[in-house]
Amino acid sequence: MKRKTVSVWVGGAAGDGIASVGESLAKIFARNGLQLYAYNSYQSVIRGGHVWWQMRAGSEKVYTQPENCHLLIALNQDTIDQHALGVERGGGILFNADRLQVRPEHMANGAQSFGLPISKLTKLPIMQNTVATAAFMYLTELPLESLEKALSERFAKKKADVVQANIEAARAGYEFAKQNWKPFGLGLQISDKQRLVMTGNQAIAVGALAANCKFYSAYPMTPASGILHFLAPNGPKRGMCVKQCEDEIAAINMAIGAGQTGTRSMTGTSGGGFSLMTEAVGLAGMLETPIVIVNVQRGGPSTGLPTKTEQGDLFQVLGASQGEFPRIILAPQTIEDAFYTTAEAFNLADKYQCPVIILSDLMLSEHTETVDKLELGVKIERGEIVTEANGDGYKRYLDTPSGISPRALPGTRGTIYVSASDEHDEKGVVISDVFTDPPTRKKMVEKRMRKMDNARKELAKTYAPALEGTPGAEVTLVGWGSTINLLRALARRLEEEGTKTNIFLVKVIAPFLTEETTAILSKCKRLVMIEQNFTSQMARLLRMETGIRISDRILKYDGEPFAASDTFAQLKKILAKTPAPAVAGVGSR
Amino acid sequence: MKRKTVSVWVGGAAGDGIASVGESLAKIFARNGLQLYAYNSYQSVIRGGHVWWQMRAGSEKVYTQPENCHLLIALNQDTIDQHALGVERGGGILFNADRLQVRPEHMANGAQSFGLPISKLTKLPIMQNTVATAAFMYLTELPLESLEKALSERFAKKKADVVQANIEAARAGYEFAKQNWKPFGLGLQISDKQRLVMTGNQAIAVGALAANCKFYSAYPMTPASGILHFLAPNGPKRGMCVKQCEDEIAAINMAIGAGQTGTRSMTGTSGGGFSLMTEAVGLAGMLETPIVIVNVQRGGPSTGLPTKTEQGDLFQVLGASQGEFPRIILAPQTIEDAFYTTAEAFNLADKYQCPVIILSDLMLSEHTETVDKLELGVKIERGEIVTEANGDGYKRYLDTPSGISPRALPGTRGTIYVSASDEHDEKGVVISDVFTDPPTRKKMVEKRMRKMDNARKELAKTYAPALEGTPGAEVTLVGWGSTINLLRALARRLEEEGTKTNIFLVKVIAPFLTEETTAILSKCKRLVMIEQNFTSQMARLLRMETGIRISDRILKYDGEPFAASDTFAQLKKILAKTPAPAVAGVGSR
Amino acid sequence: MADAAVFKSEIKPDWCPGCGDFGVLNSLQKACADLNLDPKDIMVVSGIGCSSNLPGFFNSYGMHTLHGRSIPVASGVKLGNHELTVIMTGGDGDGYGIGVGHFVHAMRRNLDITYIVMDNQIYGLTTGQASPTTERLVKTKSTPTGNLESQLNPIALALAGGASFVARGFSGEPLQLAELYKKAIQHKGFALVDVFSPCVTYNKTNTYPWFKERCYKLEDENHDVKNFDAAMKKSQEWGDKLPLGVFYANERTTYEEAEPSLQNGALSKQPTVPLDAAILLEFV
Amino acid sequence: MADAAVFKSEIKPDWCPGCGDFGVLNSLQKACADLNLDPKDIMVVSGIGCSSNLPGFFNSYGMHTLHGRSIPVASGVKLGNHELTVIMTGGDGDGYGIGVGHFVHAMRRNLDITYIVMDNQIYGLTTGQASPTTERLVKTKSTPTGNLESQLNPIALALAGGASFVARGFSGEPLQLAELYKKAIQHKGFALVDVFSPCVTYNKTNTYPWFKERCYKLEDENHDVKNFDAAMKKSQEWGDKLPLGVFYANERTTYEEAEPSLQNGALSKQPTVPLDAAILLEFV
Ligand SMILES: Cc1ncc(C[n+]2csc(CCOP(=O)(O)OP(=O)(O)O)c2C)c(N)n1
Ligand SMILES: Cc1ncc(C[n+]2csc(CCOP(=O)(O)OP(=O)(O)O)c2C)c(N)n1
Ligand code: SF4
Ligand code: SF4
Ligand SMILES: [Mg+2]
Ligand SMILES: [Mg+2]
Repeated sequence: MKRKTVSVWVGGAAGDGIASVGESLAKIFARNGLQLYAYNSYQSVIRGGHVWWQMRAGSEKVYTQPENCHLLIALNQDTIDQHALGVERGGGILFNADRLQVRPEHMANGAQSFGLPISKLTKLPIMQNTVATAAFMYLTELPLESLEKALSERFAKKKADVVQANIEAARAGYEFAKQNWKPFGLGLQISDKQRLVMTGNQAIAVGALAANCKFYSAYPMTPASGILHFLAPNGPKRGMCVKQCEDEIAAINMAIGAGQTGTRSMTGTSGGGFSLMTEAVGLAGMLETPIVIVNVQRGGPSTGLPTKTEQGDLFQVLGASQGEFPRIILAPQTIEDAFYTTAEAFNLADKYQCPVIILSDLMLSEHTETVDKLELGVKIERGEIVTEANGDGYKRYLDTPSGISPRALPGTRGTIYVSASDEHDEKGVVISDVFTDPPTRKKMVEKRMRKMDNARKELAKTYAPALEGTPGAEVTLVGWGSTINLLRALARRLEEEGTKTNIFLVKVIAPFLTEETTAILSKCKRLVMIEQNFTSQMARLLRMETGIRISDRILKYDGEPFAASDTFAQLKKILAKTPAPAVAGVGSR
Repeated sequence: MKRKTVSVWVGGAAGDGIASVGESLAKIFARNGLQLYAYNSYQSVIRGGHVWWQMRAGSEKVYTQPENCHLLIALNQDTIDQHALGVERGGGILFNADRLQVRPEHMANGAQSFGLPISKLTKLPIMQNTVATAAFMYLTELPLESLEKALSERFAKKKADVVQANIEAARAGYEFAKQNWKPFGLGLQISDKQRLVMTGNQAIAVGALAANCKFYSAYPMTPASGILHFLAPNGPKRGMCVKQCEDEIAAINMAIGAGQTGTRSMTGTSGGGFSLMTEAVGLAGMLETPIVIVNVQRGGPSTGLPTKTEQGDLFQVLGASQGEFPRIILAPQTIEDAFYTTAEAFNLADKYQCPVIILSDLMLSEHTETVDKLELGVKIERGEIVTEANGDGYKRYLDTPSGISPRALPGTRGTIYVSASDEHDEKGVVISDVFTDPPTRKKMVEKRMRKMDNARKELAKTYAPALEGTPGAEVTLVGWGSTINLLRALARRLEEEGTKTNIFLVKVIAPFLTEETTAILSKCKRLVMIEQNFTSQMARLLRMETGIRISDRILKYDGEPFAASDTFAQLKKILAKTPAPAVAGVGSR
Repeated sequence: MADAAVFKSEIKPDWCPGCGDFGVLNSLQKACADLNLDPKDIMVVSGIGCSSNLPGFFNSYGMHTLHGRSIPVASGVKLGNHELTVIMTGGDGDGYGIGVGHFVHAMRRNLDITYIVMDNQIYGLTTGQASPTTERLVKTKSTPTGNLESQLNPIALALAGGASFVARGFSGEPLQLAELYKKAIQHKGFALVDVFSPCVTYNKTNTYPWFKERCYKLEDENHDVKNFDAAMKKSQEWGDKLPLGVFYANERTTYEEAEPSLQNGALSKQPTVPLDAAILLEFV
Repeated sequence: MADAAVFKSEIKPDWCPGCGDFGVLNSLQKACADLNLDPKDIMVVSGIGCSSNLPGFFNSYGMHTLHGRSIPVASGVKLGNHELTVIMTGGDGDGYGIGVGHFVHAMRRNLDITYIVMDNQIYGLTTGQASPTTERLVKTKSTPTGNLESQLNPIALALAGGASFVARGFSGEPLQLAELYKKAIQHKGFALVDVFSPCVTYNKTNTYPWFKERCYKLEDENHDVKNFDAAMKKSQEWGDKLPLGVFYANERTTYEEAEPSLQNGALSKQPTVPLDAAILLEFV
């Protein structure tokens, strides 16, 4: 067993309370100064199915969920049957011995059987999770008090005796473990360094609040609902209006309406909801209304795999809506990054007066991780805003060198204008009805598109493309979004084996940072694309934007996140082959 | 003046009846054995604005609308002011002399003034169009009887005296012209060869009828409404149910429902409506329901320029809907091609059980042209259909080597199944709820995507990419869709100047015919992309799919179609420059 | 009379134990058996939601489509093959929320299809947000301080929208429910059956006992199902008294009866024939 | 009282001569003048259609949005800055066709906004297809042998949907129309004014004379605007007698009044402040 980290799996059916156990453990780890990374694998069903919480914690930064565990907390037999062999030698299975069985074949890989006689330890069978968690505390040498605190908090809104009953069950479980088993001696370095425990969705939500976003409209959709669920109770207290709408079409159009008034506005959804938002993405582009749209990708196509992760919407967001207009698309990578990127998205939306899309994925949005800290005092730039103008003089869509037309918020004396989705002139008067006017049309297209020149320059500074890891490496792993952690882990392993490796992630998807990216990638020795879809969408985009074709690809599209060791094996196989001859692109003939 | 063709412009305000004059003239030309090409420039207004019908006719194939005209039929002063200088030397302006004026400056380019004293020739001012058309007949030496016939047909449903009054006005106009002016002596070679006069939208509609499409659902949207307007009266007589829906979401979902029953189904819209259809495109992909979707592109973004042409939706249709699924996208080029492509789209949809998108543009769909003939007896292939199966054995989503699972239509004994938008197994049972099943998921993704391997092979035969024109040319003009005519015209002009030129059009947009296209384009000496958008979408797609980067581009995005001579000038400028050095793509490192 | 078991699929419903949707399913199976329908002549079309999982548990053709789109898909199915018995099933969010636009138009259109809404006044599958029928001030995951929107009244909406058959059932009254389904299926035209189908997991307000206390049957009151005004008045009852049964039933010409292209049998069964050249006369 | 001319924009309306929408515009300008509103405090939001071109001709802030989406955009405007007077304008296709889902939910939501529908029973801008309010059997470009769907009844739908103010005007009755607008704008909550606004180009059935012959005023009949049942009864009149006026008006709490985040003034006017670190307590 590796030292100084602990890996735990909690498994059961939906409705068994796995998430509660998992979340309690996460808080307990964090409060004891440990860092953690957790992923919950579940299905689109309310009761039943198989929920599987996978968590690793340790005193150093932890990057991925564990592929094996020290302790398996099994809440049903199915969990034992499916996962017992994933317990490391010397580890163990914690289970309710009244109802479940660990048989010799379950221990074939060296796991111990830690049966808990629940009915003897507590009167209420519903306490089994508490008992098991307490036993876990003992085995991993974590203080029982942290569990007691977590229980008090969890049941704070219930009657006092619920808290009491849970605490008693915990003590009984702890005591039982102490009398029957020995701690694992994992050597976890407990400290009082405090960290935050959060998901990507929560980081996005807090990022929006930090940016002074005051309007969030959404329609529930997994895996984006976490944003709504966090903001619904927490937003209004901070002056944010949180509006659940009748559908995603209403959600984005409301956000556009609010955005038009000068209120920072955001909407969030997953791919199917984004499909419905498509038309209005172009509306924001044409009206030049600032708006932030979060698309948390899940397994597609169509309803697909609602609770599984995928990176399959790249071309959907790139192409969304008819015609051409400026849009900014950013793919955050980590929880911190999700926070800062979201906050910055509002600055970009305000400055460039266009839709900004945050392309997250289920893995990033729903996994739980410890975060050292978040700087809540983010920079806030509202872009060019006119505060008083002479009525005749104000042109909402003034053609400027930057393409950016200073915005007047409705209610500003002397600035009356109409924003129209039809093509319009600088004043906003439509030119599609009585006289179409080709030169004006051309001017307005160019004005709008020109905004992206500056945006590109700014983004190339804010999010300068760069290799992470050994310079001049033999191998560069390329990816985007949540797989950054996987890429880091793989790079570390390759380095350990003596292969110099670095990683490259595409963060700014549009406007693409072609020059910077080409400069970097064209100097790399060997590129391997790793992404979570079937057609290698990012490799295709890279070829379109840079001409660089990455034909070595590791793709996964079964809904489960990459498993590091499995992926490592695939990577090794690829690297063992001589690289395919460079297929030269053909230029400008 | 060039001989043997005649160019005519008709201009006025919306509501002045320009389209009627134009359509009458088109029928008259065609019935006299002439070929023609006409484009109507109009705006998004019901009355007023400026409508401008531009038509060229001759005894040989005509490829574009005229940039200048022999005769301008002006129905309002604005038309004279805007277009008089476009009349060729020796040509003339026909106008109502009671209301309008042609002044010397209007004749600066050598046009003659043909004022018609309407009030003297007819009692009803509304007859001015008929009088002017008749005078046109005289000047171009076309038989008055063809006009009389056209008038009888046009007003067939009105009272007999309406027809009579029109015919009298026509005769008066003809007589007046005869007494005052001389025919132009254009030498039009009248014959009795009969041709069809139709628009691209009509060709699409007839293509669908020929394919035995029995269900068309749509929501009105310019420039796709022509399909609905043709099918609403003509479809039901031929057993087609034509359904106007409450919105485009309903339109596509109804088509999917009908498609599921085995009824060949189509829906049609423009980019904004397609935006709303996005989610259901993926539904058809996931359920593997055959369906044909027509997207007629217009000026974007958003409401944009509803009556203007553009090729701006390429990435919208390529990326439409979350996740990955097979789709076929075809861009027809000419009116005949629109007919045959539409008919074939149904075969492809049935065989590959996926959505087939026909990507047209306003220019193609709304321009009028003579067509030699259409072979109505198109090939009909319904794909693999199961007619009786043993209940237990039938698997709707059977994993086959081709990826195609034989389809059973509802009602077929022994084949009961559910089609689900959630990921499902071969039987159709969803695997997203109780147990997600990564291996099955993987298998089903691969099964679906594999269908495109065969589709690609078939398409590479049916629509084999090929150069048109001089082999081994110095210059290859690249484009897609309706600009084929422009490309041909430009190639002819370059050839006339001694530059060997050919053209290449991308017809199959997805699945992209990478090998064939690369083989052809990589051997071309100099490539120039010509397309009607700002970001050169097709050039970007080509680079993504083939690595070939075309940096010489002629782009137009003001809503008006390319004007051949203007484009030719731009082309010459480009060709005068030494080609930019080929920027080599970088492969597989 | 067929056996209701004929309509059980191989898949065990995965709803939470006690979910009202079990009752909805069972009664529908009974109704179809009572009507002697053949599974192969039925198509059940749903959207997305717990309730929309029903087609997977029902032995007939089925389409499990998009959230809110069961109505247009089912309408296409009916137009594509009007010999099929077409039933739509879904939730209140699916049908009265995101899909309400299609609902309104379907009633005007009056295709001969039956719409069963499992109205649990909550978004079940997405774990408990407010739905259009959630009562005002009720706390849900998305309205932690209470829902600010008034509850949508599906019965009144259906009546105002021109539905030719409007009924309400309760999964706690399975026999009446089956009868309502039979009437709805036999009714020629668009038929709505709104069903109180409690979500035992996320709706702690509108529970079985809550309904049991309040529900009464219209048939016990001599309600005249052809009287629109009376139906509308009944539709306004909410709170202490909740009427169950047929509010309104009044047949009128269906869309299929009036649509010219459907007069020679199902579209899907038409033989393939070459297009008559006469069409080209339109272009000469 | 301001001058109606204040609300004329620089752009001359491009509707067909005689189009009913001229009357709608003029009466709205008069109403806003009578109410002494300042153009800078008004936002008019429309969808797409002939009628939806109105904001361009009206001197105030305006948004000319997407077909069918005026309601959600306007709702966002109101929530973003509820100090603005928010008016939505559009057509029957826009509001009762593609946009009817938003309409249904807006009524439940009861934001203090006014919705003016220029109901010409046809799709004008797309040159004459059937709309949801086109009468049955009427021939249009898309229904050459007659429309097969029943006409949607906007008044009944609004009542059933929970609108707190429901009225109907006629552009041939400009003074009454202006009064209806004033009432609608002053009404606290969602207000619908459905306006018979004849399309002289494409609707040859429901013309000015047709309406003139049939319209009568509710105010002449002592109609009780607080009586829901009476309003619903009146809403059912169609054919020989077409009531104009306020069908129903009954204020209830608006969304803005109830929404906690709006209690300190307009969202758009809130000062920028750093987020309080207390939020992080959620994560420890
Ligand atoms: C376009 C889209 N938006 C959102 C969702 C997420 N979603 C799935 S089911 C559902 C609501 C379910 O509520 P209801 O229809 O009442 O069904 P119930 O689960 O309560 O039976 C939602 C919002 C989706 N699948 N598609
Ligand atoms: C998504 C979308 N679909 C279709 C259209 C085309 N369209 C523009 S206006 C209109 C209907 C107009 O009817 P109505 O709202 O009644 O307005 P009117 O012109 O009669 O005043 C349609 C279908 C569109 N602009 N957007
Ligand atoms: S969550 Fe509610 S609606 Fe869904 S299955 Fe459970 S009880 Fe039924
Ligand atoms: S088409 Fe009809 S609605 Fe449109 S402007 Fe003309 S009269 Fe008015
Ligand atoms: Mg529900
Ligand atoms: Mg209208």
